[in-house]
Amino acid sequence: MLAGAMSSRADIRIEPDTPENLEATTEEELLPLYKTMLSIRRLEEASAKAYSVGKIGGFLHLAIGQEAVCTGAVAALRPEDYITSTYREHGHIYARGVSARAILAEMWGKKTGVVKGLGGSMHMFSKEHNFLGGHGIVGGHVPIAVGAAFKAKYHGEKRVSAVFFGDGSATIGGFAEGLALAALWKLPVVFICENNQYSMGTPLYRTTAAPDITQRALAHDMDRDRFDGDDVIKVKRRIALAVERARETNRPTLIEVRTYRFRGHSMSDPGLYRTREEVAEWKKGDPLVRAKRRLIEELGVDEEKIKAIAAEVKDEIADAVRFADTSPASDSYLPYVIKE
Amino acid sequence: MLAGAMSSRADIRIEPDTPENLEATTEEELLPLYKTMLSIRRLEEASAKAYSVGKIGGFLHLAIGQEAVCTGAVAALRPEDYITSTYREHGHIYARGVSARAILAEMWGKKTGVVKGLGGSMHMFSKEHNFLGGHGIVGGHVPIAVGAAFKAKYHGEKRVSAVFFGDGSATIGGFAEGLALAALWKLPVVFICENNQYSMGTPLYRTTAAPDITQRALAHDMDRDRFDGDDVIKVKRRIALAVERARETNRPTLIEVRTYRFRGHSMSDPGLYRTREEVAEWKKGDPLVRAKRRLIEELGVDEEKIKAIAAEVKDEIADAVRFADTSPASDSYLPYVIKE
Amino acid sequence: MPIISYREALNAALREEMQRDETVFLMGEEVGHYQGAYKVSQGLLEEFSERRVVDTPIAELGFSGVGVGAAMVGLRPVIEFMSFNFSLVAIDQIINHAAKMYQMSAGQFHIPMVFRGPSGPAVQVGAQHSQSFESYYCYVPGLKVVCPSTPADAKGLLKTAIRDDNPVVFMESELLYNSTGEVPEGEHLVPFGKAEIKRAGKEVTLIAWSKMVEVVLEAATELEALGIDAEVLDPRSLRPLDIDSMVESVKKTGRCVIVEVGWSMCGLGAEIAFQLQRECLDYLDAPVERVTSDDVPMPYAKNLEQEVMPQVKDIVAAVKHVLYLD
Amino acid sequence: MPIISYREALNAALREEMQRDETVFLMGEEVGHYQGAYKVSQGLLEEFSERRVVDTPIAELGFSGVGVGAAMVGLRPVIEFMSFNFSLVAIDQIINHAAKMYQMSAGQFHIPMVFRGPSGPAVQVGAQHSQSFESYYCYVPGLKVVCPSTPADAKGLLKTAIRDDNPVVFMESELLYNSTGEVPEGEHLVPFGKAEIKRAGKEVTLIAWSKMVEVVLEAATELEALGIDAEVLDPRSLRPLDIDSMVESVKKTGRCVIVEVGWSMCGLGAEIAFQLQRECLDYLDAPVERVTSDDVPMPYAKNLEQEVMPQVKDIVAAVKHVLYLD
Ligand SMILES: Cc1ncc(C[n+]2csc(CCOP(=O)(O)OP(=O)(O)O)c2C)c(N)n1
Ligand SMILES: Cc1ncc(C[n+]2csc(CCOP(=O)(O)OP(=O)(O)O)c2C)c(N)n1
Ligand SMILES: [Mg+2]
Ligand SMILES: [Mg+2]
Repeated sequence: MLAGAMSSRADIRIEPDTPENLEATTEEELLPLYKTMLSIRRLEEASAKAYSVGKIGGFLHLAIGQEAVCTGAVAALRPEDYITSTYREHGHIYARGVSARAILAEMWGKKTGVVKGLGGSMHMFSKEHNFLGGHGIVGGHVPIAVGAAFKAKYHGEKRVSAVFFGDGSATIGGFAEGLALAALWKLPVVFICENNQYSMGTPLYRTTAAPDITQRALAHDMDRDRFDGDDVIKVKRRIALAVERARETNRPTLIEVRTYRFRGHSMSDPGLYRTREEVAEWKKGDPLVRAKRRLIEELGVDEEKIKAIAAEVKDEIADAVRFADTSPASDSYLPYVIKE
Repeated sequence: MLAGAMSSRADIRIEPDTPENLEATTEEELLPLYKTMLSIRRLEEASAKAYSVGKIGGFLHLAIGQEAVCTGAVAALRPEDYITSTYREHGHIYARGVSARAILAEMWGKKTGVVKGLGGSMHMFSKEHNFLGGHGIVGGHVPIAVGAAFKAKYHGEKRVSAVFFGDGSATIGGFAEGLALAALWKLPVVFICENNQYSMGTPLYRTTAAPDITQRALAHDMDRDRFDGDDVIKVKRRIALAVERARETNRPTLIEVRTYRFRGHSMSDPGLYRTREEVAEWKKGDPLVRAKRRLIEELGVDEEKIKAIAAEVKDEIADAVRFADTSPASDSYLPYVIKE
Repeated sequence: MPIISYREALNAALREEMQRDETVFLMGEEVGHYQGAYKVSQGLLEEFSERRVVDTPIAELGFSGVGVGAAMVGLRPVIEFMSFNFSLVAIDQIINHAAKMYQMSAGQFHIPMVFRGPSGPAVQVGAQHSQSFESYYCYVPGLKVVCPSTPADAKGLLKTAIRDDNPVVFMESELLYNSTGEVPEGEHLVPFGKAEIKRAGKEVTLIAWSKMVEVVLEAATELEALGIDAEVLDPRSLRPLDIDSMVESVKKTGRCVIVEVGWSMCGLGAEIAFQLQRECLDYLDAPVERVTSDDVPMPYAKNLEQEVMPQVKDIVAAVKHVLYLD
Repeated sequence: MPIISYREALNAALREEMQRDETVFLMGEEVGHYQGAYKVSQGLLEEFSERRVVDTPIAELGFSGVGVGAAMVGLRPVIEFMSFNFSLVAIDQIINHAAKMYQMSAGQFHIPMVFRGPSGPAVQVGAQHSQSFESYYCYVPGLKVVCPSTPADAKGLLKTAIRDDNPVVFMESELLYNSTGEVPEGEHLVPFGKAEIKRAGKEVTLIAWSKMVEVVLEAATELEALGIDAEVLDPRSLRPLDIDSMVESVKKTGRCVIVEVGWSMCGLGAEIAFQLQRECLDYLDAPVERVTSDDVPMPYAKNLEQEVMPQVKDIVAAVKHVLYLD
């Protein structure tokens, strides 16, 4: 017999099908996204400050620099779609609609927190928002998100499950198995790898043999896409293509968004493994700066309007900090061990 | 920024580089391989018989029909190379040089077994033969084989680690992680998937989205090869290419050999999930029949010579059965819990 | 009452609960087309289709996680492990995810889910396939753990497990699948946390679960012949654990032997012994004794395997010991 | 003797053993270029190069298995888990492979290997990062389990572990990394299976390991102020477990409180309690008592976390209880 012929329909990139003006936008669209990104940035800055004075404990992972990914992705989803994330989830849950108050109060360990001070920075959940966490075990949440999609298909709902994870999570078994099951069972999952170039102090080239994470999709003839995550509109549009494919055809997609965290892995990480120059270079692609520039230069938005937004955001976060400061301490963990 | 360009050097199939007469052979080469295959077949037939009368207990997984894979692969390796296998390992350890006596006595649970009756059919080991088991947890042995290759590279030995696993094992996390680490660290591993079309009763299309297992290599830009496993010479030659690449350059390869087990998954499986016709069709590719035909028709070997070999094999196995029957029972498990 | 096997009882529980509640589904290796590696799910694919009887690839971590996710959003998954030995590759989903979700989400997401399958040694299946991990799952708050020893309990406890709103680790015994007994038809629910007195007695309390109940009852018969009157208790659910019934029994008998097929160190029997001495030290006429498998990976050879596992004679010897008859 | 930290002591043990034996290597996440998530491996990459200090991707199951394989063929791997919470995704390699290889191969392949890293709660790291799995590893024949509580033991036990020919699960405490103490330079080996009396006393035996030793010693000081003379024992290695020293102490004091930071049900303390009542029932003036974390997934909020973990006051209360002073 002859050797099996090589054939694969997996080598699909979105690009060829991409509508011409994928990145075109309007003030109506971009301005609220800009505002969301700004709120996330300020919220995380406030967290960093609170951590340094001991109001927040444990691990605190900030996504400053990555705001366009969560913001754009969440904007591509409908409220009934499910979202599952890692410990670096403040932006995702905020973009989903949970208030800065509930998020900060959570990190402060207060009773008014989104999970009553039981979860902290890493473990936020909101059933009302179809937000399935906030998880601390690398890769562990990936099959969980696949399970949410399983249920959507089980009930014939046109509901998508989006899952966020880091570049460092693309090697672990839980991810590999979740990806394989979604492909095999044709489940409406959008796998979104936020490739911020590092897992803790380890650069991508030291965690994976091939630099393109989406090659993992080739094993399963799965659709894939890969792009830079500095423009929130592009993120939204590109992810929307996958979301709608999932919604309409149950086909999952593996997406890699290239991004960068401007700060350390967590608050205890001084980030000695990257040069100042490297960080500075990436900061040029700051998604906030870019969105602002587009608003002003491309869409002709008045700078005053943007300043007003900044002021609003400042107030929102200041209010949330006050709220967290003055909320009562978390007071019980007992009711949530076994459901009666 | 533009989306990352698509590029991959992984899409290497051995075929284009394959020497013209890869499958050509001689009597000197094929005859001993034929004999090995025949011994394995007879050995496993004897096991089945012994199982049916209760001389063997537990799980017994036969590889009847798959003999060309283990035989050809082991022939492509040097004695100092490591071999790690699953619970379906009788052929591998026999081809490696462990006697039928030690193998059968093991299954009989006798003191004279290759692991003194402690392992049984699923857990055979032979340090002398660099045979690292005989493992029962799907996927679990894959990183272990990678570890043997790690040691080979650590010491700068030109030593290869070959690992056998089934098609059903290509989805589990342990396999995914082992594969990824070998690719990342450039370790001399040859991953050999014996794709016998089923994991227990589950056909390939119900375990993996894409029928080509070697697509898993694409994630890591890893070399790969895929071919039918009915001709022992072809198996030997194709695997030898990967073995020598591993030995000389430390580059791992993922190989899928298409094969078929003529019997059930284990002795308790009546195999109701496949049709008689399907089994009959595959039996036409019986590697023993094929090798015999090549010996006689292509290489002009005297039928008498082949009959003599069959007689020798018959004696060998009969002797091994007698040996197993008359060996003393396994008598202690205590010395092997903690090494003092 | 009809007499059916433990296997059929489990099958009936699955079938009835799937009929009753459309959100219940079964997922695992070979559960559908193959009708179950041990035929527990026989006929279910035919009745409920591939939608609700889902064959999986060999990916325990993945499909356990799929179950957890599905449970979060309203389904009631029953996840079958072909053997609890393979739950080790999935244990992170059970312990770090299923057990903690309700608390981490402050009560927003609960996990109505069952992890089930055979557990403990079978016959000569060797070191990697003969283990008992009750104590691992009992250790973890947020989980319930159940080990039925009879067909009736198999059915009644599995039905209860499927209706429970928490993750339940449901450990069957491969060695019991063919055992038979009377099983009530239809709605038969056995509550968690209630031990059953399998045999009343006055001189010594024997505690065992799963397959070991049978062995202990046999030992009790032998003891009777020796004039020793043993009470036998089966806790049935291990978490919650009905320590009160055990305490009551030991207060009466003054002596206790706990029998389990797992290893000794940190087995559940140690926990029971700890609780018993705490609750009834003054009633104990002898230390609480335990009979377990030997402290070795399970050998393949039949003679050795039998030596390793708790035997009737070991139980009899332990009872004599706590009665100071040795 | 120089005074160094627990972290430095571990670092010294690694360095010395790597200098001594070329087959010893360290592998794990962030152990090399990052110098260790908790800086235990500080400076080792520089001294021993990437060949022997190997940064891994996040793939605990994979690299643990690589360790097992390397150990089979002659290396002596030290595998670092960034936290033992993550050992759950790798536990199959530890239990089904590392622990069983020596027996499955009838003594042909032994596994001289250490799995190490921080274990137990840190500060406010939540439900998935605050667990203690001593009892899981103690359960399994073929493994050794070690939990040092001081810098000197950290060094001496790690050196012993690296030289041991069996798989050793070496659980450090993140909360102790900065604690300091006298540590002998160079060849300092602490044997397994030898408990240390941390404080001699006559009225009650307190048993604790790892971080809890500190808490118990503090409680002992408070007890002294109350006129109660407590003996404190640290088993140091949990498997093998020096039950003889504990028995001896309890025979003297007649009372015992075991303190552990893990959960109660099926924790190692239950095993110790079982063994103690078996060996010295007649000497016990009160039941063996235990102090553990509450039976809940660890909450994040600081006040709740403290409530959950064993506190000095809980230990004092338990001691009063076994002395019938409450
Ligand atoms: C199974 C497991 N192993 C290790 C860790 C420790 N850890 C937490 S985050 C992290 C790095 C993850 O990197 P990446 O996936 O790239 O996500 P990022 O933090 O960059 O967003 C590691 C190693 C963990 N949480 N879980
Ligand atoms: C982790 C794990 N899950 C399940 C099993 C049970 N099991 C043993 S063999 C097998 C099928 C394996 O199929 P494949 O990998 O194709 O190998 P084959 O048996 O066909 O050689 C299964 C499910 C196991 N041993 N380990
Ligand atoms: Mg990253
Ligand atoms: Mg197969």
